[in-house]
Amino acid sequence: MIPLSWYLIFSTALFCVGLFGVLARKNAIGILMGVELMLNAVNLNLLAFWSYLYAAQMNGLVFVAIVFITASAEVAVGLALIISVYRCRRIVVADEMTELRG
Amino acid sequence: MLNDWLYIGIFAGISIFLPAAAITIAGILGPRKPDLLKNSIYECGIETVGTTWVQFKAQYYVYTLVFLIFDVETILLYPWAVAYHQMLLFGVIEGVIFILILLGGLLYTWRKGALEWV
Amino acid sequence: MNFLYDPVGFLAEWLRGLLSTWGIPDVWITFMLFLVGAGLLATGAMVLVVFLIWGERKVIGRVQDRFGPNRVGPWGIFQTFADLLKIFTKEYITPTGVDIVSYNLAPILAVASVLMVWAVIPFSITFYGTDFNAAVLYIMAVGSIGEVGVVMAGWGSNNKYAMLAAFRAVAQLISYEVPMVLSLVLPVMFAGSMSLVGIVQSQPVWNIFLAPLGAIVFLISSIAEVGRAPFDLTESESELVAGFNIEYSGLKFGMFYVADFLHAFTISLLFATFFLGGWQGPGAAQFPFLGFVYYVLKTGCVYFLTVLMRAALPRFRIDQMMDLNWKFLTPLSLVLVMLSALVYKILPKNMVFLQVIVMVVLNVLVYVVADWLLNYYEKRNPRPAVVNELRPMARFPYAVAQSSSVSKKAREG
Amino acid sequence: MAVIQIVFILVAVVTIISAGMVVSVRSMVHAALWLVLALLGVAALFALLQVRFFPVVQVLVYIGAIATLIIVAVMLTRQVMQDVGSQLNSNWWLAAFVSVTLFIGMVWALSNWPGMMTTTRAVPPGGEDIVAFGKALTDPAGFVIPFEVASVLLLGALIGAIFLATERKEKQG
Repeated sequence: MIPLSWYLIFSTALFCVGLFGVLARKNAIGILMGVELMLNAVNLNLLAFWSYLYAAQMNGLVFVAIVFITASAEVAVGLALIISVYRCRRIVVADEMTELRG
Repeated sequence: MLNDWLYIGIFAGISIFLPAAAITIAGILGPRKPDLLKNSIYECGIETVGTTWVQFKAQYYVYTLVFLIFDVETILLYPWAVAYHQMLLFGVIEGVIFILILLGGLLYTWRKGALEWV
Repeated sequence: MNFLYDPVGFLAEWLRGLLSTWGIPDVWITFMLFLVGAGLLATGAMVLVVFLIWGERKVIGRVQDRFGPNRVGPWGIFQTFADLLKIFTKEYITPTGVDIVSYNLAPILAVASVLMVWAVIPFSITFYGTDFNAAVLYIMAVGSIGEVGVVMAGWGSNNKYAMLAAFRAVAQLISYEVPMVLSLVLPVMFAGSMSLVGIVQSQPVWNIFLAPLGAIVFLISSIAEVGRAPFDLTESESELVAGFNIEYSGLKFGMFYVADFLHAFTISLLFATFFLGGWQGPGAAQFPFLGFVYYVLKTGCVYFLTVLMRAALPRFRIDQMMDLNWKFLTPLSLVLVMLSALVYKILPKNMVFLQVIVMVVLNVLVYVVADWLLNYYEKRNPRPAVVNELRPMARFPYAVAQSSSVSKKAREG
Repeated sequence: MAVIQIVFILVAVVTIISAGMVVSVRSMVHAALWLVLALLGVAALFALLQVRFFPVVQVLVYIGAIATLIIVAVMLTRQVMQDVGSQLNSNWWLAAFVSVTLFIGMVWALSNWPGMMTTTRAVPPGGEDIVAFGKALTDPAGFVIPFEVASVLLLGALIGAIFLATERKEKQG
């Protein structure tokens, strides 16, 4: 059988890959993709803990469902922001979005 | 144990294999004589102009957005529907409120004029 | 004798016994049985398409007052085999600048996404791939892989028209997924289960009597998912050259064609499962084979209906299609789910007749109110009327000359 | 080594590689398609946890809706980004350093935890109980508040995103 540690190490790796994407990508949509990878890693972690240790309770499942919903809300609003900025300024590169710089 | 996932995995493998095999066999049977003119892009009989990446309307984005919201709602709506028979009237009313809030979102989008194709 | 009652279960048991006498461990026997079963089912589905194409051409031919294929074999039944032979020996023309992986993966995904639905469909009481307890959502999920296939086809072809058509197709597919998901909440709710086996078993009374409007919404939106007439905007020759598959040739195009026909039959299967009671019928529980016959008959009727709709109805315009979805079907199915859930909960559990009558009345009421609302808003904001006179381009100079000559003739006559 | 372990390792390797392609490939459309593969891999790993509902939902929501939304957004904003030059900013080595350090640190922290090598599953063989999940969602002593708040969250996201995404013609004079 698969030990819990495999799932944990895998989701850590996926989280770190996503983190690299968030930190290193220039394109704002690329950054959002990195966030999606991180959220997936978190979800996998939650579901693994639920499945191995706490399957009698429903907390884990509800948490996973809420993470799904939050992720989709985040993507919807985030992409809408990017498109809105793109429409005004014609840029999608996060480094160049400097309107609010003091 | 994982029997149904095993079956679905096997079925997925076969349903990818069948069309792939058919396409490969046809590729072996058919002739292969490419030339420059034959391989050019077909666009109604005129030469292609510019890149393929023409700008799209934002309307596509809006439809996808509304779809995303209604698709995500299935995560909570389907478990609610499955548990329907074991639920008191209170639970059913909870689900109805859930749907009403989403209906409100749809009506807002409608009033905002975001559902018009033009 | 056992064989006649239940051929599939009998053969599976026989094969399992045979393999276990050879000393193969149980896990591998299961694996091999699954492999054989899935292989036979998927191949059967692909072979079925050959006959579907023939049947559809025959029916549409009759509708249009022709014979349809009638030369090759009796009633032209081997016509599709001849076509198959031809398409297998065609050349693949790969245009320059395509994205090789996306371009070649797209037709495979198109077929696979439809074929995978067959894994969970119960054909009779013992004859089903697997009893998967999230099957309804599985069907929707598999459909969404098809959307990715469409995007890959459009984007990989390096062609503006393919790209535009792919995005219109995606807009159509995702839009109609919403009322489809919502109308499927109703059978799931009545059955208290998401597995198709459970949904069929819960239907001594067919769901279509409990949710007629839901059934209609499901039928319309699933026809739109397939993308046949009247929703064939994805491959409208007159608007988008040919659709997202314009740059495909030979059997790669053929695979999109196969996927189209198979999808149309699959939605008929699903409609029969969700709303017409699947294999349920008199005596079906005792004789599984009889259940299979019932199921095929029901599916055939639904498929015949979709073919007739294809033959009879003109194509929607894209804005009309989107309006139909977002401004009619989606709110309607949301309201329907709410009201059905409330009313069905209040009704007494064991009085089936009362339940059916009340639910039918409820559905009719919902439809009448929706129709009244439509007419009301139609009257309040009348759509811009089509101008009755000839438009300038059509009038000058040909039409002017003609109309004046006609009027002259009329005066002379 | 059991067959299921080999399957896990294969799926995990494919997922990590495609996740790596998502964050490093130059063309954004390719990145989105790699994202689809990575999400599919995560769905397969969900399936190996003996659950039924969530792998399907993962495919339905993430691939069917979120990935499609991302692809549409990429297409909408594509004209300026012709995907030339490096798609990583100048501090990418710092980002790589942070990620690798975090990975090593987290694995080290996890390895000290005694529950790491649990192999027994608490989940029943038939998968999660969707009926119990649904009942818990509407149970007043359970998760009614998250259930309703989720719909309000979706409503808020819809309103906000529609407000941002629709063109305001009166302001573009």
